[in-house]
Amino acid sequence: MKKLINDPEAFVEETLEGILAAHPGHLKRVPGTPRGLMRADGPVPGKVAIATGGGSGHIPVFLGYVGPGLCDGVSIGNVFSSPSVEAMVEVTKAIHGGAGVLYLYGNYSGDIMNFDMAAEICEMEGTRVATVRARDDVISAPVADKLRRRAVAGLFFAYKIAGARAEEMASLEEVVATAEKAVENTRSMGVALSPCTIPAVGKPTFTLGEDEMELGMGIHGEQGLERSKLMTADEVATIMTERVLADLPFGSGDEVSVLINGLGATPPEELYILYRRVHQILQERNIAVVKAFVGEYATSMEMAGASVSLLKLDDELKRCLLAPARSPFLLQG
Amino acid sequence: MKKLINDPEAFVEETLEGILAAHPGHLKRVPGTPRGLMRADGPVPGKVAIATGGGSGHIPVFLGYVGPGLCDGVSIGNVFSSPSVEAMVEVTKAIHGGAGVLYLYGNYSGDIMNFDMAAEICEMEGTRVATVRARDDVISAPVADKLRRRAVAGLFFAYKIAGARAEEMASLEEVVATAEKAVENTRSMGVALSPCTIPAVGKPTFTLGEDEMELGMGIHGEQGLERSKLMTADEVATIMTERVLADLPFGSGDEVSVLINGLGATPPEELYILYRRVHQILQERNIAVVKAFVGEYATSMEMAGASVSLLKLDDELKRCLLAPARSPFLLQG
Amino acid sequence: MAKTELTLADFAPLAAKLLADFQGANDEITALDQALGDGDLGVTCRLGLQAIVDLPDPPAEGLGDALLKAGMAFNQAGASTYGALVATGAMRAAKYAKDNGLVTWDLPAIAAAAEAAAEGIMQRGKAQPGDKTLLDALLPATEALKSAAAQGQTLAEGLRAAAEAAAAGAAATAPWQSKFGRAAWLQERTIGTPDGGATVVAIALRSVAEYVEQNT
Amino acid sequence: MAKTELTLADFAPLAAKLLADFQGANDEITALDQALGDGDLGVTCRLGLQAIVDLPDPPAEGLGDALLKAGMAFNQAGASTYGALVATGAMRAAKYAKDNGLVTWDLPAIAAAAEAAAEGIMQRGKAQPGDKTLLDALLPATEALKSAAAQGQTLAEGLRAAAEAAAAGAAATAPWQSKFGRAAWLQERTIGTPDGGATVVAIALRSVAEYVEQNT
Ligand SMILES: Nc1ncnc2c1ncn2[C@@H]1O[C@H](COP(=O)(O)OP(=O)(O)O)[C@@H](O)[C@H]1O
Ligand SMILES: Nc1ncnc2c1ncn2[C@@H]1O[C@H](COP(=O)(O)OP(=O)(O)O)[C@@H](O)[C@H]1O
Ligand SMILES: [Mg+2]
Ligand SMILES: [Mg+2]
Ligand SMILES: [Mg+2]
Ligand SMILES: [Mg+2]
Repeated sequence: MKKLINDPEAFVEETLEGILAAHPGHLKRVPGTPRGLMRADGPVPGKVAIATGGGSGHIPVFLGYVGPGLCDGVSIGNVFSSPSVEAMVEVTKAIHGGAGVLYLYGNYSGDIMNFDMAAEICEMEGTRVATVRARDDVISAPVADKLRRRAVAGLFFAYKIAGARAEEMASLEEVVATAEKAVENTRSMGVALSPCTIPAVGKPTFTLGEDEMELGMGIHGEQGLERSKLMTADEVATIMTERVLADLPFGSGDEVSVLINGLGATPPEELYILYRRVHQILQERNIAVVKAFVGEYATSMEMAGASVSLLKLDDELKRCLLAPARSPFLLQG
Repeated sequence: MKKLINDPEAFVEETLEGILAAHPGHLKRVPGTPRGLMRADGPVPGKVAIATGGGSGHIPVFLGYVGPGLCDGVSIGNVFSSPSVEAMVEVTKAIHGGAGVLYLYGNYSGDIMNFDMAAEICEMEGTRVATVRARDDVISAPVADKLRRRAVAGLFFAYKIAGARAEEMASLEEVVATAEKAVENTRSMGVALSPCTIPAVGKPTFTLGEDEMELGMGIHGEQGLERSKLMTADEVATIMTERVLADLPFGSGDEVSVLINGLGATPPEELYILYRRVHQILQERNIAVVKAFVGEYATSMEMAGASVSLLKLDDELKRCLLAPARSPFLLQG
Repeated sequence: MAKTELTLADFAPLAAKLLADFQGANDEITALDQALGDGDLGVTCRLGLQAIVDLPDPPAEGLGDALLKAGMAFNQAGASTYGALVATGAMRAAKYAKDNGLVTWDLPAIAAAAEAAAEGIMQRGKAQPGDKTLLDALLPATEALKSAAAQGQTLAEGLRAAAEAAAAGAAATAPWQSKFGRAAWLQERTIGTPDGGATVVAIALRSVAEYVEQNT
Repeated sequence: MAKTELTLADFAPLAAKLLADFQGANDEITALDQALGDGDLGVTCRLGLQAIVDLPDPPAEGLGDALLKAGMAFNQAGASTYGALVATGAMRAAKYAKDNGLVTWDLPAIAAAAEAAAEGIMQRGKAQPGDKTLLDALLPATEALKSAAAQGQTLAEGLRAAAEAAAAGAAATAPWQSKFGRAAWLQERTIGTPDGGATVVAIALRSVAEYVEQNT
């Protein structure tokens, strides 16, 4: 795969430099680490601060969701690797507004181990830290084992909801409860049509035949459910949507938000062709779409493919979903 | 190239169905044609209406720029082909708010011939129609022949500026003058790393070797300046920026807006690595960036590559650039 | 018996033959427009001809009127540079037929209508002979039709001569540099490949000539 | 003379040898983590070891303290599941050294420190032997170190036995199903490929054993 990059080992640093240069009104660096960013107007006194973080290579995940109505800060790892404990600790210190910090991130063991170490350090220093992990990918474990599932694009809903709840000046316990509810009510499934290449590795994480696709692919090129022949958009959308619907389950009369996420190389046209079918299925099942998001919300660099995420709404989740939010990648309200 | 589609001949219709289903609050169909969309709250009485249009396969160009502060309506062609005269006429009728209609689109002969025919028909029916065509690609003709240049991603600036000017309730002549100024002050250059495939054709428009790139590529896979060995992001950014700067020319003390546009498959990380270098060059030349846009603003389906566009600002252009705008693809202010 | 003119009865079978022939020529046309343009010309021809074949009712007011409707339908389904030029040419040919009260078209009428079409296309597109456009096939074909008509050749002979002139004209564009349309941006890089639009004219005329020969 | 212990003087050359060996093993490690994970494990090891080699000052308080700093540096530059587990293991080994006033490390000390490290890693990661993780190389290696120490073998012999036990342990994971980390999501599809993290342990121990042999 051809990339427009310089030194592969400088990939993350140069990306951050570019983002900071492009969006000075939105983001600033966290002091004491090259791998931390926070909202330009932070810390916000009295507000629960939300820290996220994870590996690079998924923009707008994670740093694209830092801003009012979203997260307060982010620590940034190497491509597909966890941020360092040091970066996490500095971010926590910088964004803390006195009301505690929520660590909100994807259920990946590298992130978990490092965030847990950071939490221990920060709590020793007197900062209240709580943790909520997104785990929306239905393919990654059976429903009985859902706490072990990995996060994919549905993490976006957790950011949007928790960020809005924190902006309401809710307490740490309240923000945790709302974030947990959002996580519990989100389900996703993805498909990949082509691999991606970690710049420092230089060769693709997996290979797919010219007429193959991988159902249930994760956002790091982890394999999924099964390899199959390339299907039509309608067939793929149907498989993903039915699997997602059955898992929660979603049912007649539910109100939902839908996210059709592009993994990187899949054009917007194709995402809308997928959405068309998802929307049809939801209409057939008498499930109402309150808001649809279609675009690149969690990428895997140049991977081709897409995922379907559904969030089941109640009054609180709906209010938080529709609340304003502002980042270089998401502007709402 | 693998695509997530159904029947290739239904590509455009199904994309439109998906977009309308996803964004009912933003867009609605124009009566009398399957290939016209307009802002959901249009027509706006007393406002100059802006109609655009062009071939499919470039989302968010064109239909992504329909909404308050942008265009009022769009006619949609087959992939990389002009919309029909019939669609253009219906869109013109539907969006006309009594203050005349500006046809604002890219300088492509298919679009020109068809929009010109539509304008003749609409004028016969008593609607005042004016035309402004974007032509920002510096590679497509020498500066002496700049009226023959094609449009690439810089068309975005024309939409943003003209849309804001029309929203100020300026007259048709005033909107035309401002739009022309935006076009005249915009310059772009692109690079492609991989081809794209028209769904109904089924094979790529061109081929590139594993270590090759095409400098000066257009957004339909038209060849550009020259084929060369793959370079680093810094080298590519430098070539494109210097060529663009020299063309207007842009100089010390200028204020500009920058657009780094991804053609489809190039990840956001790489676009920011490009922006980093562009920003450095502008700083070295004492050119101030008032606002930077980095992302997919004009795509060529799954083509890998990017372009750099610069818009030189004066007070009026700056005011229009920063004015609010609202579409499913662009939300500002 | 040798066919001497085209009538409204020829419209539907001729359209069907053109569509079939362009389905066969699709890859060749696509490749040419991919080389010098954006690759949609084959799709445009197929969609445009399909729309003509699908026209709801056999148009009633003669071949001229049918041609007008066909041109509009072509450019509605296959809107593009080419579609607009085809529609313009059809409109002018129809106008010639109307102004001259044509019901059936013999070789002199076809030659005159083709000349009217070419003039319209030149006005709409501003291109000149030698600019490496469809005109470089259409203009020699028109000349061939005129001189065949002047020499009293049969319809089949005239159309065959026109098809050959168009093919030769299209082939001759290869060493030239494109001056119009998308190809113009490629400047010197257009040298060496024949123009797609001119090739389309040659294919269309060959199809019409074959139709007349087969129905003679 | 046979080397009987590791001291602070060994830290820098050993780190350099590990980095060189992991550069050589990069493709093998990457391929394993691509098969069962996300493909970053080779990068993680290279960046982590480079950070150790780049540590500013030779740490002053003995090998235990050096190990602690190395673990932190590894997981700062190569933060990840693996990095966190390496850091945790290093922290526990350092704690063992501190609690026992170790300055230089002979084979029994190394065996005991390795056992402390393995315990820490099990606490942090919650995995058990047989779950197809790095433990399936580390635990047999620890056992080998302990029995070599009990039998009074030389440092070189003990480390060689540990490296071989780790390599055998890593190879033995191939037919198992992964139960932890990213690989667990692949469920049955992990069967047939050995665990990357276990392989890393084997490569590291081979490198240490070679270092001692070469410096004997
Ligand atoms: N101004 C013009 N006058 C006559 N023919 C033209 C002109 N511009 C382009 N053409 C013809 O149109 C052909 C391309 O048609 P088409 O593929 O529809 O163009 P596009 O895709 O650029 O809209 C060219 O091969 C050429 O023969
Ligand atoms: N809970 C765990 N306990 C022990 N080892 C683990 C655990 N989870 C993963 N591992 C080891 O870590 C290796 C993967 O490390 P790494 O590539 O850093 O993971 P990731 O990229 O998923 O963060 C696996 O091969 C396995 O040996
Ligand atoms: Mg990883
Ligand atoms: Mg075209
Ligand atoms: Mg074309
Ligand atoms: Mg890994």
